[in-house]
Amino acid sequence: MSETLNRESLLEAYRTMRTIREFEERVHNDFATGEIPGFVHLYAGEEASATGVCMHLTGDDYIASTHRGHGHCIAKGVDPVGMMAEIWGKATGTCKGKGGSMHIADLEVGMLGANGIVGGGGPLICGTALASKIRGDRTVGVCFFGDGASNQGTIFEAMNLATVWNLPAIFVAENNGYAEATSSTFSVACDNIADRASAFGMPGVIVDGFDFFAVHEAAGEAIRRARDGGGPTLIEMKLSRYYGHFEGDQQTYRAPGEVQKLRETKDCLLQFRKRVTANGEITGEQLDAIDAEVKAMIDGSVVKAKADPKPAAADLMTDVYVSY
Amino acid sequence: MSETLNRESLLEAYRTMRTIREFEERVHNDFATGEIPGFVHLYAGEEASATGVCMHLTGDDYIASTHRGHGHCIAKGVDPVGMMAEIWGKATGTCKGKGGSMHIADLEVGMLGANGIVGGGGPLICGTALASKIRGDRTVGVCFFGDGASNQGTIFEAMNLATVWNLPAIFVAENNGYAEATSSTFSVACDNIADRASAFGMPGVIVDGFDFFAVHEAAGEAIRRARDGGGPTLIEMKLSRYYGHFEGDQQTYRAPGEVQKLRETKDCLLQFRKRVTANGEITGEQLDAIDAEVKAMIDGSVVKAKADPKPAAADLMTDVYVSY
Amino acid sequence: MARKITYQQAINEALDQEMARDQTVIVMGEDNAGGAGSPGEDDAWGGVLGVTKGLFHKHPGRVLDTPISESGFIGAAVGAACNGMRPVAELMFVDFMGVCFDQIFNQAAKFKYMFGGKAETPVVIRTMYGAGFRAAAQHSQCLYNIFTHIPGLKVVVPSNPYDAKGLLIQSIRDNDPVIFMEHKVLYTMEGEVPEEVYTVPFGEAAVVREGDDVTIVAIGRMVSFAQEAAASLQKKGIHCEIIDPRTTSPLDEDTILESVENTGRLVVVDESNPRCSMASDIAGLVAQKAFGALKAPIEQVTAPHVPVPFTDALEDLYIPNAAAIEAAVTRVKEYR
Amino acid sequence: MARKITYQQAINEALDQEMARDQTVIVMGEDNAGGAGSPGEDDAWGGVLGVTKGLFHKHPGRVLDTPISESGFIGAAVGAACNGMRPVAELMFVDFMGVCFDQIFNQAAKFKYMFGGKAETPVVIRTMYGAGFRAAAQHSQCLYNIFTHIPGLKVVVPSNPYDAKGLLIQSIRDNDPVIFMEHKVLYTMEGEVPEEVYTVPFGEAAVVREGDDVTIVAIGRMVSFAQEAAASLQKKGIHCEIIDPRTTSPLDEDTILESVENTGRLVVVDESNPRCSMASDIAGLVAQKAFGALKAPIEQVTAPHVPVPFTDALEDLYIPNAAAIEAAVTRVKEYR
Ligand SMILES: Cc1ncc(C[n+]2csc(CCOP(=O)(O)OP(=O)(O)O)c2C)c(N)n1
Ligand SMILES: Cc1ncc(C[n+]2csc(CCOP(=O)(O)OP(=O)(O)O)c2C)c(N)n1
Ligand SMILES: [Mg+2]
Ligand SMILES: [Mg+2]
Repeated sequence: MSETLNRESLLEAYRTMRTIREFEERVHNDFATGEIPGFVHLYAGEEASATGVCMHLTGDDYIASTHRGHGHCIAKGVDPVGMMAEIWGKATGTCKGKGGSMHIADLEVGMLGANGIVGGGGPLICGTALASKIRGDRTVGVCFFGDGASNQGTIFEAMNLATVWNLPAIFVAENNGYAEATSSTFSVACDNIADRASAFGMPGVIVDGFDFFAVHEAAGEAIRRARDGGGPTLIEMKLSRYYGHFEGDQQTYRAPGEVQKLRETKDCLLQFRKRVTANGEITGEQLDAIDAEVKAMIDGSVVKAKADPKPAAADLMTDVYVSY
Repeated sequence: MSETLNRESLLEAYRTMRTIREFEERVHNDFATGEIPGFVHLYAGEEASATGVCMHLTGDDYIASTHRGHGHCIAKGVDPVGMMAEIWGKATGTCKGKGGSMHIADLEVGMLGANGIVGGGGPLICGTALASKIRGDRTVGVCFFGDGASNQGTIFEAMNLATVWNLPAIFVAENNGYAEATSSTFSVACDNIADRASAFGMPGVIVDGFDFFAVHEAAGEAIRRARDGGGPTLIEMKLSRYYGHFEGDQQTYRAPGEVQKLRETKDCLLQFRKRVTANGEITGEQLDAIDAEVKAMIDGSVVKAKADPKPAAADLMTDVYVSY
Repeated sequence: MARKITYQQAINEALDQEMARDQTVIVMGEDNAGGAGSPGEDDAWGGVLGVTKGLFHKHPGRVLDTPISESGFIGAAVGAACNGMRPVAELMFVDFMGVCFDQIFNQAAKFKYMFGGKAETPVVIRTMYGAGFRAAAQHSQCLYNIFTHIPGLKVVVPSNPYDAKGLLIQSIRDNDPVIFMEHKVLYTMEGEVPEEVYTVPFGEAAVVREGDDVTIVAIGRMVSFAQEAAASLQKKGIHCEIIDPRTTSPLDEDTILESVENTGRLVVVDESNPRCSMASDIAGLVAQKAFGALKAPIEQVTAPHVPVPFTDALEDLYIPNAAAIEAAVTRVKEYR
Repeated sequence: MARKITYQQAINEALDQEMARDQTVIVMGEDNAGGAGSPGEDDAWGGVLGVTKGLFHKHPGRVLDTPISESGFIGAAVGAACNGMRPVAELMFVDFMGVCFDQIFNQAAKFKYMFGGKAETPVVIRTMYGAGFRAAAQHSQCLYNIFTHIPGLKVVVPSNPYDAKGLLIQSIRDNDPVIFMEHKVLYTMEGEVPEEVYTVPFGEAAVVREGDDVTIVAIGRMVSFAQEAAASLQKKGIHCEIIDPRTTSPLDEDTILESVENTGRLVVVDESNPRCSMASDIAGLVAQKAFGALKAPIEQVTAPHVPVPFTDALEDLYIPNAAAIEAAVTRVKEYR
């Protein structure tokens, strides 16, 4: 267990993962009632990845996220209450209701946005990292992307550029096995996404993305190297999503029982709980208490989101240069 | 020496390389007089690559080329007389004077076009190869591209797609060390472009691109495998261009004497001549005779190009669907 | 009574019938089967909204899933078109054109001209457009004006199931690259569609409603809004003629000009952002070629010059609606 | 007498002065230094036509060569703009926008709106456009209409050295993404340019010539052709007012409308292809907002709806010229 993970950090990590899980389960349930508009892609199952990476980051570091962005947002410090209001399309949302699930961003905490364009974040994070490098302030940029995105030209170009410019950038491929209904065994022409690192002159690491501790350690090393001027790293997280590609997906492309089995054997929260309570450092009751607090907070966020006002008509024409 | 290279083949190879060289030297000289319009990128120095690859191809196989396309055209069987007229902007040109140096194409001989967009040919050749595969006719597609292009997203995507679809496609990276004034040691984040093959699940080969025989052998193997359904290959040719990026380039980014040394020690025509005349199989006189024939043909093409008419005004509006 | 099917079914049927008729027609796109390499169903999706569902098993080997590499597979469709195929490639949302536009506008569109007539590129790019799904700024755009600007491309914007089927069959048979724009909100629209194979020709507008007072030219989903407005205006004694261009390139100029020669008044309705739009294109056309007949300013009813907002409260304001059309028609009718 | 320099030098000077003033201004693009990793000179090129020449050594560490990865480095410029920089990225030819448009129109342009005002993206994309270099179909397009269509982007089309400098400085200081369009044929144009730093504001058209008979709105290189035509028409007693919008987004509608209110006649000159163009955009604007003043059809003088041909024999016919403008003005003037 890395030295940075004292008791307090462990509780924080657990709280973050639980917050993501609770947030997503809640959106899943509320979507089913038909009240939540648009396309929603849930991160449930992948919590250890966002959490283990973002624990190494400060508000001055940047991340770029994907269509499946809720987990990255929460882990990077975006307020879940504002996020819930955003998903419900309310004026009090993180983006005033203008962005929605696929475009939650908060630059004040270094969250450069979920992204509706697969692979869109790769170049962007090279840019924040370039600024870091020019200023010499030891900040870094992390680009999260999926197995499907790993075949997009923007991601390849970004990885090459990051090495060419020796940028403090970390590429985190979250390989959950599917891009929509298409298997990564089909779409990725080599065995592991991490194997592509050498094509771009950077180290590549494969990590069990269900294991918070493995994620935390691998990310820590990569981020440290980047801060020290050692350049980019590609980390492949092997993990899974518990729900469909988006809400409404029937998932007939998956094997029967596939998710159930993972939930029972690999779940990041279960594994974490087992490990930290094993030596008595942290008790099950402490974790239960966090669960309860998180649940109350998320419940409250939904109550508030439902009650909050929608944007006013005038908001249609603000936050953009308008001319015509 | 591969069994396919009988005496006749050797003479044919020499004639092709000499034709390319003569064509390019002539365009170089005529450009200097200011008579040739537009941007012209010469292939002189790289002849062994186009020739050694295209000797394995028939008119039903396709190639996709680049802005530096004259050599690929000639090797694939496009008529140099039409090409010269094209470069001079004449109605008798391969493309009626509408395309110019950067857009010479002749689909009847399987030449899918020079391309003004760096990396543009990668996806296209996946397409011709997909058609080959669906028809099952054992034809293949070859994409030529440069070291600079090797960093373009389209090329990465195309290599991945070629493996995913198991296409009869061959990717030929002509690494001449520079993309315009930028060194490939800067722009390519790994040591060799061929090292990228594993990231796309295909074999990668490094070939001395000055050595016609090495090119011929490597290309033969890759093309045979593709015809047999064995999928794509990436071949990196290490070679050099003798002239500037385009005509007019002062090349101050190159080392003094860099080209001169290569011309004297590595030149593909010199090497070829030395090797085939060494055992007396072919005599210097035979090659000299080819040189003379080629020179006469190219001279004639210029005389004709100069005399030929330009397109008529009405041609502005043909060869495209027009509506307004 | 004639059979009624949805816009989505009409598109599926057109693909199915053309694939059956012509072995060179192939279909490709992200999850167009849906399930490549997956342990479960191998045609689980049939496209993100199920438009290509069922084709995978009916036409073995000719419906291809692709990696998320739009430049790669759209370009491959173009290359295959140069080598004897008639590919129908799906760009899931037109908003994604920014990662693959080069293969469309610099390659497919220009080959024939650049190569002096030596190439044909019979490729169809099917793509979903339009607002109304709460899909926000990167999944709701129109963008057909961008394709319309490009010489060498043909652009098709069916407004109903009948046209969708006939225009798609025409698109597949056409020898030029065609951008086939499917409005996501129209997928569930029902209409009479013959089971037999038929084509709707390019460059022939439909006069959806006849009237002598004001000409309305409306595109895609806006046609039904124009009809709604016209029905309401009828009650107030204002008789609108509604023209649906059906293809923006080629554009049936004659039908539009003739109508304005008769009515002297024009409202153009275009869901897209206003600048350099189809609305302005048609307004400019009429201001040049039917000026003598014009009795009033040409009104353009479009979305505002802002991205598409997520929340329904704003998206509903963003999309041009029947009330806005009615107001514009009334203004031009009352203009003195 | 005031100093004369070229359009190209004016651009270089603007970059130089802003880089000196503000350390967050960085310049990047293919061979913007020219020579990265090469054995010879490390700033061998200064851009493909030398526009950024000399900046590399004057501003160490802030002029970056890039791999040929336009999505990568244009997107990086956008990302850097979100993190405190003011990047000026060069898209060598605007024709290459097809490989990187997503980072411009879905990312940079939309962040502020999508994020509810939480982002600023002060990025400038300098790019070369236009025909006349015998550079053929993939290196000669205009395409500013495409950027003008997109909400969130500002689009600048300087027609002379003075404006080029002042508008570029304004572009760098602006907090929105700006597309700065440089006409390659204008690089050698000379004009009076103050040495001191100054800005030319966005959305303020220049009235290049005053006249009461016909309004000509001309864009970029077309301004000088309009002047040529106007000089010739003057001799025939036809007095043209020439308006150079200088920025197509924002567009100075008022100056155009006021002029047409006075002249009643309009010719729009746009080098680009005609469909959904700036020509149609301005024609549509006037047909809606100054209709009452119009005495004649609005003429659009544009390139034809075909790709740019290579050979001079055809390219010279492709490009709108002074004679075409003169003919159009004469037609609208004589219209009854
Ligand atoms: C450029 C682009 N192409 C396609 C899509 C549609 N799309 C959205 S998510 C997705 C699958 C992404 O898969 P992956 O990268 O593995 O992420 P995951 O959904 O598994 O988290 C696709 C195809 C898109 N949004 N953008
Ligand atoms: C998409 C795109 N970006 C940039 C250019 C400008 N350009 C033309 S050739 C070239 C260099 C290409 O280098 P390389 O691929 O190594 O080929 P080489 O010229 O060495 O044969 C560049 C940058 C272009 N034509 N297209
Ligand atoms: Mg995935
Ligand atoms: Mg090179």
